[in-house]
This record gives sequence, structure tokens and C-alpha cells, in this order.
Amino acid sequence: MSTLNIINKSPFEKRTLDQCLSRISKDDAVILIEDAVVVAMSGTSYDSQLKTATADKKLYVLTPDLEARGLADRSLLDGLTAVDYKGFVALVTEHDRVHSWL
Amino acid sequence: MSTLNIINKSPFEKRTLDQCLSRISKDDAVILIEDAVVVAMSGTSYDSQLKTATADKKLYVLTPDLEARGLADRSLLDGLTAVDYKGFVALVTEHDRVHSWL
Amino acid sequence: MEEEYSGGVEKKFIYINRRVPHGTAYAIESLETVLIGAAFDQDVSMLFIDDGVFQLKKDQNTESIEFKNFSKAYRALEMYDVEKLYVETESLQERGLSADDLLVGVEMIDRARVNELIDQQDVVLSF
Amino acid sequence: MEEEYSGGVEKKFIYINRRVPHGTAYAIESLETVLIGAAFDQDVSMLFIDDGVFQLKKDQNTESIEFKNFSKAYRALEMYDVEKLYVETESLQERGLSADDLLVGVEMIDRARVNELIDQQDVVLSF
Amino acid sequence: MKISILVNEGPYQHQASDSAYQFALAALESGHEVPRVFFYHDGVNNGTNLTTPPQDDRHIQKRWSALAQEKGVDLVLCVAACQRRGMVDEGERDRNKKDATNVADGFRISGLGQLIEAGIESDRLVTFGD
Amino acid sequence: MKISILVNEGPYQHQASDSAYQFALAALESGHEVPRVFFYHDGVNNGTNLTTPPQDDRHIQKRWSALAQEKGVDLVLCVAACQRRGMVDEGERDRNKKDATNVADGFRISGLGQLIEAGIESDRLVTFGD
Repeated sequence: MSTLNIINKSPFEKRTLDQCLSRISKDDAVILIEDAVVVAMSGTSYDSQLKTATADKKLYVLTPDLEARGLADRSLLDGLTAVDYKGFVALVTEHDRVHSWL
Repeated sequence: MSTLNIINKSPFEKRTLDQCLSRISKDDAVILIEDAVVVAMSGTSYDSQLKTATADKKLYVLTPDLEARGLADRSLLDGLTAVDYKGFVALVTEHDRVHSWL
Repeated sequence: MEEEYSGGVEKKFIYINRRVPHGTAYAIESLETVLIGAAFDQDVSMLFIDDGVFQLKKDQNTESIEFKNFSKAYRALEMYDVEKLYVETESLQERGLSADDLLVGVEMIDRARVNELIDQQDVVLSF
Repeated sequence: MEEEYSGGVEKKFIYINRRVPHGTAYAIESLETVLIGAAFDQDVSMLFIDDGVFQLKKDQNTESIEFKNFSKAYRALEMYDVEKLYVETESLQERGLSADDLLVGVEMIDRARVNELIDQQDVVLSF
Repeated sequence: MKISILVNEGPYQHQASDSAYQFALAALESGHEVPRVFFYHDGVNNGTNLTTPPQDDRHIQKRWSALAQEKGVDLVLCVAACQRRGMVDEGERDRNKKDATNVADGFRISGLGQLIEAGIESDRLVTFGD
Repeated sequence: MKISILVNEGPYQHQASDSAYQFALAALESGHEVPRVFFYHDGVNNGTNLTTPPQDDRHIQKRWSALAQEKGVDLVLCVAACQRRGMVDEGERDRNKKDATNVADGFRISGLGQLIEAGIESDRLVTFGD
């Protein structure tokens, strides 16, 4: 049994990503959408926190939201996978439930 | 010349209070309103950060918002002053400008 | 509406509450959803973590801000057979609160157990 | 409306931009306010701090999310005599960005100077 | 699979409604069913037929209405949220003595029970909000 | 002193509109002028006359309208925000071919220039938002 967690706010603005990562287990996945995509690239000050998470959890980022913020050509953090909306839908179906951290 | 800074979100939820405190000077004041009042009492894990701020800056908290959250009878952090809406208005007039950190 | 489901599917619903009350409408709207949802005879849990623990704080007095004080309604949940209320211990502690500050009896759970609880659910509603 | 103020008061306005664009409407609505406000012949500064620095990021492509791509309008600010654009160095660095990533020329200022800048203003508009 | 959607924010202010729409489209294109989109909180404002967005911008309400018409998605506005935020259909107009209606084609006002029902009858419920 | 107010959020979802109202009352009671309240972003939704909040709750729109009538406060809804969010007065109805109007008494729709003007002509501008 595993959960897909959705994060939509920048971790520089809100603590939702911290709060999510402090509670989920290694079977769970996280997808960064909307403003949360700003930590998907390597080189940010959030880098090491996210690397710790990718060590044992699956992290995804939504490509259209990366593109909208001019970040599509940056190199993603190791262990992060970019998906489009259809990939997002597939993730929803592959996990047992979806938890949006608002 | 000094600024009244308004913070309305819980620092456990959003980083606005951190971001405000990292930039303002000792002549400036901060008023905690709405959900931000939850760090006004002593004993929270935000305690020490706020104590550092009260050492050289004036911090206020809006009483009606404390009451609404059941916190009016708790002891406030040293250096924090509770004001009602008229006190809030007075602070606005006593400072040269108002900056709402949204 | 209840009849539609009397012999039907029973799912496990969890309401996750993470916000300070009154600053936004999420607290009251979560409560309204739980009360309406009670008619569907599902397995309902309410979880209070992060700033959501303030929703259960005693002595809320919304007179000065002219809001409805809905906090007493948490005590009525029992009558609607909503009896599984969970509060995360660490969230309370970080905010300088203890179980004595809460206006209803709840089950305290450690942060490590939060995911375990969510892992048993079919539907997650977050407020 | 411009005429009303041609010989009137001149105040110093600062627009403080702190949000990632597109997730909320603040970025576009700040820009619209600045462009309309330009007709009033006031002293206008725009400050980009925290996540607001992303508003000026090059190569924004909003086609897939079907949003208007207003980012090019920052280049038009000059024509409206809005020439004081400030970006906080630390905000850029924390986000793995540098001045080369920005689509307009700006003045870079250190965090310590942000308050100095705000201290010179009459009106603060925050988005 | 049946995937229902909960939308908590109104149009143009937060991306939530846009994300929900793009997600719904992708789900349908992937061969899934989207039985219902439930609009709660400020989300009910998606259903107003009184918007006139700039011509070079997306028309959020019309996009949703087309989804209802072309794909049979049930668009439900929470009645309690509607009453607090000023969304009125003919029934609400008569009941609350209002002078106008503003609910667009394809949307209907109903109770929170419709959200619970979507949770029960769908395989997944996905929330988009602030 | 002249203190104008900017409201960025709609009624009942965020406390912003309530805080702004309580602040305006206190400013007036303290002997100050409140020349204008400007409603921007989702804040324009405060001006709809189609809300029916629960009877035991505050009526946010009526409170604002009373402030306009009794204290002469100028309540201005941003026209661009109104068009994106579905707030319509008679002029907007005719211009954009809508079937209804929903702007309550005491509110008027106008441009962003009114916000700048409030900034220029008031001694302080105080923002309430999310």
C-alpha cells in the first residue's frame, strides 16, 4: 500500500514539502507541481534536503510547470523524474491513494 | 523613518515571518495578526527565534486574533505587546509606512 | 442519501487538518464535510497535525472578530459516530500545547505512526 | 487621470514581488498595476526578493499550461519609465540562479540593503 | 479507472483550477473516466458565467463547461460554499430571494454529499487547492 | 490621518476581508478618515450581492455596504479583477453582453488608477491578503 503525495507550493515559501517528507515512508512517492517545481533543479539551497529524500523515495516533477517557470532546460536533481500530465495520471493510478498537502 | 510590518500567517506554515525578520532593522516594528498569533506565547518551538527578534525590535500581537484561537490566557513571550484594533491603527499612524508580508 | 449506501460500499475516509482555525475557512469546512459525510455510514477518521491541532484548542472566543464559534461542534462529533480523532504528539509539543489544552478527548499518536494511519485509508481529504 | 497629478504630489512607490509566477496571479497583477500606475508620474521601484526572482527568469514557456506568457512585458517597463528594478542577490543564489538567468537588466542589491531601499519609500505594495 | 477531482480555488487567482482541468483532460485522454469534479471553498467561483477574461487568455469557465458537455463530466458546486460566495442557480435564487443567477451551463449546485459519494464511487479522488 | 485599505481576498475563505473591516472600523472610531477601500485580486468577490451566509454568521457584504453608506467610505472593485472573476455592474453587463449584474450597493467598479490614487492621496495604505 502506498500513497502519492502532491506538493504545489515552493518550499522557500511554505513548509508543506518539509512536513510531507518528515512523515511519509519509503514506499510513498511525491510529485512536485505548480510552484513546487522550483526546487527540482540541482544547485538550490534546498538541494541537500531533497537529495536525502530521493535516496529512498520516488520523487517526480511536472514538466509543463517547469517549462512555465523557465526551468525546463536546467539539469534536474539526481533521482528526480520529470513527467507530463499523462505521467501524473499514471502515478495516481499506480498508487493506492492520493494526498494533496495543501 | 520606520516601517510597520504585518505578518498574518503561522511561521509553522509559511516562512514570511523568517523572511521579514531577516531583513528589517531595529527601528522597525512587527505586528502578528490572524494565524500568525500562534507564536506569540512562550513555550513554542519558535520561541528562541522570536526572542532574538524582540531583543532589538518592537513586536506586537493582535488580541482579538489571540482570543479567537483560545490563546488569550497564555503568557506572552517577553517583549511582545498585545494590542486591540485601535492599538493596531495607532501603530499604523506612528510608523512612516506599512508593509504587509503576504 | 443514506439509503443509497446502506448496503453498499464502506470505505475508509481520513480528514487531515493542518491549518490554524479562523485565518482560513478550512477548519469549519472540514467539520461541515465530516458532519454531512456521517450520513453515508463510512469509516471516518479525523487527523490533526501541524497547525491543525489549534482547531481543537479550548477557550476559543471569536466574539471580537465576529466569527461563528464552531469549536464546540467538535464535541458533537461523537453523536454522529465520528469517534476516531487523532492528534500528533509532536505537533502539539512544538506549539507549546498538551492534551489538556484540547476540548475533546483524542487519541495521541507519534509522528512515526501518522503514515501508518494514512496507509490504511481509501480516501484522503485534506483541509 | 494623468493630468490630475501632473503638477501634484509625487510619492515614492515600491512594488515588492515575492512569489513564484503562475502558481498565483500576484506576478501578473503586480505588473498590471505598475503599468497602469506609470500614468501617474510617481517615483516607482520594483523589488524582487524571495521567490519573486523567478518572475524575471528567462525562457518561461507557458504554452502547455495555456497561460498568457506575460514575462516579456518586463522588458517593456523601460518604455513606461519604470527603470528601477532591484533583485536581491541572496534570493537569486539560494535558488541556484544568477543575473544571467534574468530577462531584463536589474540592479543587484544585498539583503542588508533591502531595508534601506524600503525605508526611502512612501507606499509599499506587496504582491 | 474512475478518477474524481476536488477543486478548492477559484479561477485566475491560483493555478489549482488550471491544474485540475489539465489533469482531467489527461485522465480522459488516457482512457480513464472522470465521473465528477466537485468544487468546494472558493472553487465554486469557477462556475460563474459572468467572467470576461482578456481575449488573449484562457476562458476557464468555458473550458469546464465544454468538458461537461463533450465528456459528460458532472460538475458540482457545493451549495454551502455557493451561499457564502454568491453563486446562484434558479432554485437558490427563488429560495434566497436574489435578483439574478450566475451558474454557467454544465455546472449544478448540490450538497457536500456529492463529494463523499465521489469518494465512495471513484477509485481515486485527487484534490487541487492552494 | 487618511488611511486607505487594500483587500486582496474574497469573503469567508480567508480572514483578510474581516481583518480589513475591523481595522477600518477602528480607524474611523479613532477619528481617522478611511477615504477608500480598494478590492483587488479575489478581493473583488466581497462586492457580490448574491451571497446568503448562514443566519448565525456575519454578513460580510452587508457590513461593507453599511460602511459605505454610513461613513462615506469609497468601496472600489478593480475592473480587470472583476472581469476575470465575474463581478458585473450595469456598465460591464452592457459592454460584455452579460445577463445579470451582481455588484452590491455601495461598491463601484473602476480601474487600478484608483489604487494608485489612494496611495498618493492617503497618509497610509494598509494591505490585507493571504
